Amino acid sequence: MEQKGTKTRPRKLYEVPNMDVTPKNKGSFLRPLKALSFLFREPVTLPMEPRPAAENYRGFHVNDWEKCIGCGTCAEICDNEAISMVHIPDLPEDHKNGIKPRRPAIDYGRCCWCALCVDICPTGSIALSREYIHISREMNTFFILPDEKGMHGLGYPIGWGKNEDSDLLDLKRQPMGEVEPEARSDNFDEIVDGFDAHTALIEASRCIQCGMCHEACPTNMHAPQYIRAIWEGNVEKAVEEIYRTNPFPQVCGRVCTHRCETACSIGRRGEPVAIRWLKRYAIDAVSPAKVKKIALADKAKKKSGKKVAIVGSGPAGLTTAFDLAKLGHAVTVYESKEKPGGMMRYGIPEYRLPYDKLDADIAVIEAAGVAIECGKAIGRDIGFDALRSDNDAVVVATGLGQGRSTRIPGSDQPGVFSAVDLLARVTAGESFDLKESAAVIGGGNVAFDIARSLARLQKKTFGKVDVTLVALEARDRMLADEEEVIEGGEEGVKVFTGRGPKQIVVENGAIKGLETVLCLSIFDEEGRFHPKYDEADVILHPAAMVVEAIGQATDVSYLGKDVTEALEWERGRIKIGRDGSTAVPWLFAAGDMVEGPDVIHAVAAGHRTASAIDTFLGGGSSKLEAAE
Amino acid sequence: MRPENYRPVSHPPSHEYELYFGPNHPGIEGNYAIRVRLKGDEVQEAIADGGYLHRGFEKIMEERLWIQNVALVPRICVPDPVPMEECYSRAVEQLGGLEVPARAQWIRVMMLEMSRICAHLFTFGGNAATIGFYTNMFWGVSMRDLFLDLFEEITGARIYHMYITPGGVRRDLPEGLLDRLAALLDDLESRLPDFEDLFFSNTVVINRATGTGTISAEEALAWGVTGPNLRASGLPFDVRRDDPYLVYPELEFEVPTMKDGDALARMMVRKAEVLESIKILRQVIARLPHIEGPVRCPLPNPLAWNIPAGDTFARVESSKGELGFFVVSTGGAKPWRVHVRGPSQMHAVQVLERLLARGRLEDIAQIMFSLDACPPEVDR
Amino acid sequence: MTGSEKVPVVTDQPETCRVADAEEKSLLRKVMDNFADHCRSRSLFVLHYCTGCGAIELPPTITSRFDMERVGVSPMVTPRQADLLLITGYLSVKTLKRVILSYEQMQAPKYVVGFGSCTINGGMYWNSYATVKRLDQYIPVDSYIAGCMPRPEAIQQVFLDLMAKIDAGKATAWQDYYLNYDAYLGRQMNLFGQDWHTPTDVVAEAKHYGYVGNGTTGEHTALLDQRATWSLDTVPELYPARGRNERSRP
Amino acid sequence: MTVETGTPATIVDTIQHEIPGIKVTKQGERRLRIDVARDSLPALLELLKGRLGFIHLSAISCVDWPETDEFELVYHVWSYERKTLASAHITIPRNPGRFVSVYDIHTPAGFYERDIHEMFGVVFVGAPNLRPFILTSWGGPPPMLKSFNTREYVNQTYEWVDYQPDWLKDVEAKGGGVEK
Repeated sequence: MEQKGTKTRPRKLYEVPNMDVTPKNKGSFLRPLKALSFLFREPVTLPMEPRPAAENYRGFHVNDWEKCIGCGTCAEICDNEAISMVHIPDLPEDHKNGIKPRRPAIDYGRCCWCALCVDICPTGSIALSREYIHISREMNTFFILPDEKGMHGLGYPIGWGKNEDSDLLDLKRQPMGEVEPEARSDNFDEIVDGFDAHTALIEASRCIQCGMCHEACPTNMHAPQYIRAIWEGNVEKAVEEIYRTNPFPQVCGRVCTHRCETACSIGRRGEPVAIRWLKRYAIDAVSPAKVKKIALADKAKKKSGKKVAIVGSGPAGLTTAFDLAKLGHAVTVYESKEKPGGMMRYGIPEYRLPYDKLDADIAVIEAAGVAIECGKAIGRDIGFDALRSDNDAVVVATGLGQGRSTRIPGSDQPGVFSAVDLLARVTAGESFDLKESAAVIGGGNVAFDIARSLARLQKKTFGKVDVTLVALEARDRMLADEEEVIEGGEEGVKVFTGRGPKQIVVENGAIKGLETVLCLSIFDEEGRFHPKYDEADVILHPAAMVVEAIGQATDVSYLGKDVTEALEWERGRIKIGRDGSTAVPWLFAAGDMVEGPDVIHAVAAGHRTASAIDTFLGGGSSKLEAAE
Repeated sequence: MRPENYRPVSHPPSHEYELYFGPNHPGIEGNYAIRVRLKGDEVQEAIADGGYLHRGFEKIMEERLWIQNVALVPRICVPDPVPMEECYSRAVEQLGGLEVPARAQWIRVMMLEMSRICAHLFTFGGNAATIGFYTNMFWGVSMRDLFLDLFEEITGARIYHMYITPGGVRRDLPEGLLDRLAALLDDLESRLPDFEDLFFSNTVVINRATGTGTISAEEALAWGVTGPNLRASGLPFDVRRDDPYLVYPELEFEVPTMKDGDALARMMVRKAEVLESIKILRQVIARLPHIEGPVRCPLPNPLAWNIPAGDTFARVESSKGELGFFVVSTGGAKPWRVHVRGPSQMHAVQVLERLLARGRLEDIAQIMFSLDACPPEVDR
Repeated sequence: MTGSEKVPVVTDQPETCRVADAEEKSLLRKVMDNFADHCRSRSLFVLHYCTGCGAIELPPTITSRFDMERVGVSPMVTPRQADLLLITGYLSVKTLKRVILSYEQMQAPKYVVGFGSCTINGGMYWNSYATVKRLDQYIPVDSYIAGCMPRPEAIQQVFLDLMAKIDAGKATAWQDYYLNYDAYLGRQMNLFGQDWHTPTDVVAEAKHYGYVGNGTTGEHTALLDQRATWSLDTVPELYPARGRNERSRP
Repeated sequence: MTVETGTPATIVDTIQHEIPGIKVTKQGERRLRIDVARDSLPALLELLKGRLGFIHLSAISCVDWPETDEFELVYHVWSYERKTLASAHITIPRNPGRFVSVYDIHTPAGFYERDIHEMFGVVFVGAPNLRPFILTSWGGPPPMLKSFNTREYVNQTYEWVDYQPDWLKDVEAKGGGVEK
C-alpha cells in the first residue's frame, strides 16, 4: 500500500505557485539613450584624497603600552602567526602583578585584519585604528611594533576597539559553593565545596595560557599546564604537573595565598581564573594511591647513602625532605608536636584545611621514604650535636612558633593568649578557658583564623557568638584576605578597623574588655612601623578573654651556643643565601623562620634548599633541574 | 621584440582549432580558464580548467581553531562572502548546540540580503560588460559600493566582514544605520528604472541574450543547478523557503522565476531578486528596532573551545545558489573536516562545459557570466 | 618539486642599476628618457588579470566612484600592451606560472604591485600547500600595499605613488629581472621543477635592453640552453591539450 | 491501511522496508541520517531518487579516518518535494580507496567524485572524468589526507621574510628580540 502510495504520488514539481518575471515588452530602440541624462547629474566620483574610515574600521594596529602586559594572548589567537612577542629589556617586569616586558609585533605580510586579537586581549590595550594606507617596497616596513600612535605615528582614532559585544573572554568566574554561615558557624567542617567536574572544566576553559601565574608563583607551579590538562579532562596529567613543583596540592589547593590569581591576565578586567580551586579539584579527583604513583614516578632508584636530618615538619621542612628522599638520600624529619605538618596543622583551622587532606599530602611524602619522628623536640629529646654527628646535613625549618605580644597594659593577664598558641590548642583538642566574649587584636589571616575558630567554639558551647576583632589597618587595606573578612563577618565576628590596642581592662583579676584608640597613621615618613593614635577616640570592647595575633617570632634556642655563634644573623633571623645555606656549611635553614610569609613560599624555599643540599652532598641534582 | 629562440607555432592542418579562454580574461569573476575546441565560431567542446584560486581551504581549516576559521571562510567566495560566514557559523552552532539570539538572527538576515544585492549588482555589471555594455557595469559597481560603505560601518571592513560568528554577530549595529540603509534602498529603487532603460529592456540586450545558454527545467534538475540559475528555468526552489533558516519563515518574499532558462532569464531573475531583497530588508528595518537583547550568545574561551563530536550539513541560499557546509567534529578544538559545497562547483564546471558546447565563440563570456559562477568557490 | 638548495633572496633591488649607463648617456638622451618616464607615468595600462581576492576592489577603483582613469590608469586585456601587473593577493602555484608567462610577455618598462599580506609573507594562507608565500622571489616587485584586502583608496594611492616613482625614474624593479634572471629562474625552478621554462627568451631581452649583469646568466639559464628550442609539447602541464588529453583531439 | 505520503515517517519506512539492515536516524526537522553498507548505496540512491523524490545530489563529502583506516563517504541528497535532506554515510577501506561511481544516477556526482579523487585519492570506478582539475601543478600526495602535513610541506618548500626593521635592531642591541 505504501509503495502504491509513493508510485501514484502526483509530481508537483512544476505546480508550486511562482512569480514569473518575464518582461512584458521590449523597450524602444532609443530607450538606452535616456542614460544621456546622466551627463547633467552630479557625478558619484570621490575626490582623490583617501576618505576617513568608518567608526569601527579595522585598520592598522595600535597598542597602548601602558595597558599592555605582554601576555601574548593576541599572538596565541592569531590565525596567521602574524603576531610575535618582542622582548623589550627597557620595559618594567613585574611577576607579582603579571606584567612581562614584551609587546606584540605585527607582520603585515600575514595579518588579515580579523581583529580577533582585539576581541581576546585581556587588558583591552590592543585595537585597530582607522588608518589603512601603507605603501612601500621595503619589506621591513611591514613588520611593525605598534604603540598607541599607530603604524606611522600619526595618531589616527581607534576604529575596532574593545567592545562588550565582541569580547571573547569569559570574565566571570564559575560560582563556588560554600556552606551557608548558619550551617558552618558551630562546627569545623570544611566551608568550600570545591568544583564538580563540569564547573571545573568550564572554569579551566577560561584560561588563556599566558603563563603569568607561572611566573608569579613563588615555586613557579605549572598552572597553565595543569589547567589545560583539567580542561582536557585529564586530571592525572594535571596532578603530574602539580607535583612537578609542589608536594602540597591538598594544602595549597585550599589555603594558598594564590599569588597566581593576583597575576592572572583575566583578572585585568574580570575575575581571575580560580587556579587554587582548580588545583584542589584535580587532586581531589584522583585517588590517593594513584597520586602516590604519579608523585613518585621520578623517584631515584639508587640510594645515595647520605643522611639528612630536618628539624620541623612544616611545609618547608617536608618539601626539602620530599625532594631529598626522591633523590635517594635518607631523610629523617623531627617534629616536636604530636603530628606532622607544623603551621599547616596547628596554625590553620580545620574548616579551611581538613586534617585528613593534610594527612593525604604527608602520606605521599612519607611514601617517598621520608621518616617523620613526631614528639621529638631537638634540644629536649635529642641534642643538636647528636643530630649533627649522625647526619651529613641538617636543615632547620622550625617556623615561627611563638606569638608576639603587644605589651600593652594588662597583656600579661592569664586570660590573654597568643593566637598561634591558641590555634595549636584548638587543633590538639586541648581544653582552655573559653569565655563567652573574646577580643582579637590583629588584622591578618591568623587573627581571623583564631577569631573564627573562637566564634565556632562559642557557638558550640554557648549557642552564641561574641568575638570582636580589632585591626590597625583601615578596611580597604586589611592584611587578611578579603574572603576571610567577609566570611568572618558572616559568622558573627565583629570587625573594627583602623584601631590600635590601648590597654586590656582588668577588674578584680578578671578581664573586662579591650580598650582601643583610633589609629591615624601606621607608618612614619620614612616608612617605618610607627603608628600614631588619636588618644581621645577610645572604645572599650567588652571581652572576657583577649587574643593577640600581631605576629610571630621564632625560637632557636635548640641550636646551642656554638652553632648560634658560628651562624650569621640578620634582625634576629638566621642569615641565609638564596638556596638556604648558612654560614655553617652543613647547616641549612628554610621556611618562615628565615623568610616567610606563607605555605607556598615555604615550599619554594624547600625546593631550593633541597637542591642546594643535594649539591652539597655531591649528588647530581639533575633530576630536580630536569623537573624544573 | 622577438626572442632569439622563437619558433612560430604551427597548428595542425585542420579546420578545428583550440582556444584558451583565460585565466586572464574578463568573462568570469576571477581567475579561471576554459579550453574550447572550435570549428569556425561554433564551439565543439569546452573543458573547464580550475584551480587557479586554490588555497586548500578545507585543509587549512582543519588546522585552525573554530573561531579562527571565522576569518577564513568569507574568503571562499569573494563577491558574496556573507553566506559563507553564515553557513559556517550555523554548522558550528548546530554541532555545538548554540542558540542565536533573536536580534542577531535579524541582523544576519540583513547582512545576507545586503550581500545578495551587492553580488547581483556586481553581476548586472558583469553581464553587461560581457556584451560590451560598460556603462551598466559602471553603474552597478558604484551602486554596490554604497552598500559596501554600509558594510564598512557595520563590520569595520568593506569586503571581508568576518562579522557573523558562531552564536550571533560580533557587534550591534551602529546608531542610525537602519535609516541610512532605508535611504540607500530608496536610492537603489529609484535607480533601477535607469538600469531598466539602459539594459534590461534594451532591444539589443534582449535579442542578444535570448536563447543563449539555455538550460531546460529537466536539465537544470539533472545537472544539479541551483539558485537563480535554477529559478530561471522555471523551478521555484529557494533554500530560504524550502529549508528555512534564521528568521526567513517570518519574512514575506517571493521566489521569482522565469521559464526560458537562457542568459536573459537568468539576468531577469537576478533583477527580480534584488527587488525581493529590498522587500526583505524593508521588513528587517521595520522589525529590528523592536527586537532587543544581546547580539551573541556567550561563547567559551576560543582558545579552549571544543565542539562536541558529530557532523552536520548546513545550507544557505547564496546569491549563486545552494551553499552547503559539511562539518565534522571529533570533539576537538579544531574541525576534523570541513567540506564546502559551493553552487558554482556545478555551474562553473559541468554545467558550463555543457552549455558552452552548444554555443558560439562570441557567447562564451556571456554564458559564463550569466551563470554567475564564482571560481574561488570552485577552487576553494 | 622542491630543489634541495635554496637560492639567496634578493629583497632589495639595487638602486644603482641604472647609474652605469647614466654616465654614458648624452644630455639629449637623458632629457628624452626623463620625458619618456614622465609620459609613461601618465598612461598606465593595467593588465586585466584577477589573480586573487584583491581583484574585487579593482572594479570600484577603475569605475565611476574612485575613477582612476582621471589620472590615466586604465585596464588592458592583453599583456603585451600592458604596463602594470597587479598581483591582487595570493598566488597559487598554478597561477604563478601564468603570472610569470604574462609578466615576461609584457614589454619593458613594466611594473608590478603586490596587493596585501599574501604577496608579502604568505598572509592568510601562510600554511597552505597551494599558495606561494613571497611574490618577490619569482618576479621583481615595485611596491606593496598593506591590507587584506587593500581598499580602493589605498589602491589609488599606490597608483599615485607608482606614477611618482616612474616619473622620477625610480621604478626600476623590472631591470632587476634582467640583471638577476638566473636567481629568479632558479627559484622558479625550485618550485616548478627543473624542466620549467617559458617561451620568452629573457636573456636575449636583457641584451636588447642592455641590462646584462653578472646574475643574468648562470647555472639555471644554462639548463635552458640545453633545451635550445621551445615548443608547445615541452610544457605539457601548461598546455595539456597536447598529448595529454585524447578527448580533445579531433 | 493508507500511509500518507510525504512525511519523513514514510521515507524511513520505505527505506527500511526496501533495504534491510539500514539505519535511518532523524536529525532535526528536515534532516535524515542514513547509515548503509557500501554495497547497498547505489540501490539506496536509486530508491531515494526514483521513488522518494530525492533528485538533487547536494554534495558528496569525503572524510579521512586514519585511525580505522577508512574513508567515510557522505552522499547528501535533497528532495524538493519533501523538503528533506538525506545524508547517506558509508565507509570504504583506505587501501585501496576504491568505490563505484554514482554518476549514472546523479550527474553532479561527476564533479564531486573528481574532486574527491584529487583531494583524497579515492578512485571511483565508472566515473566519466577523473583527470586532475584543481591540482594540475601538484606533484605531492593527495593533500586532504590527514597524513599530509601542510605546515611541514610549506616550511620545506617556501621561505619566509626575515624582517630586520630598525626598531628590531635597536631592541636586539639592548638584549631583547622576537621571542619564538
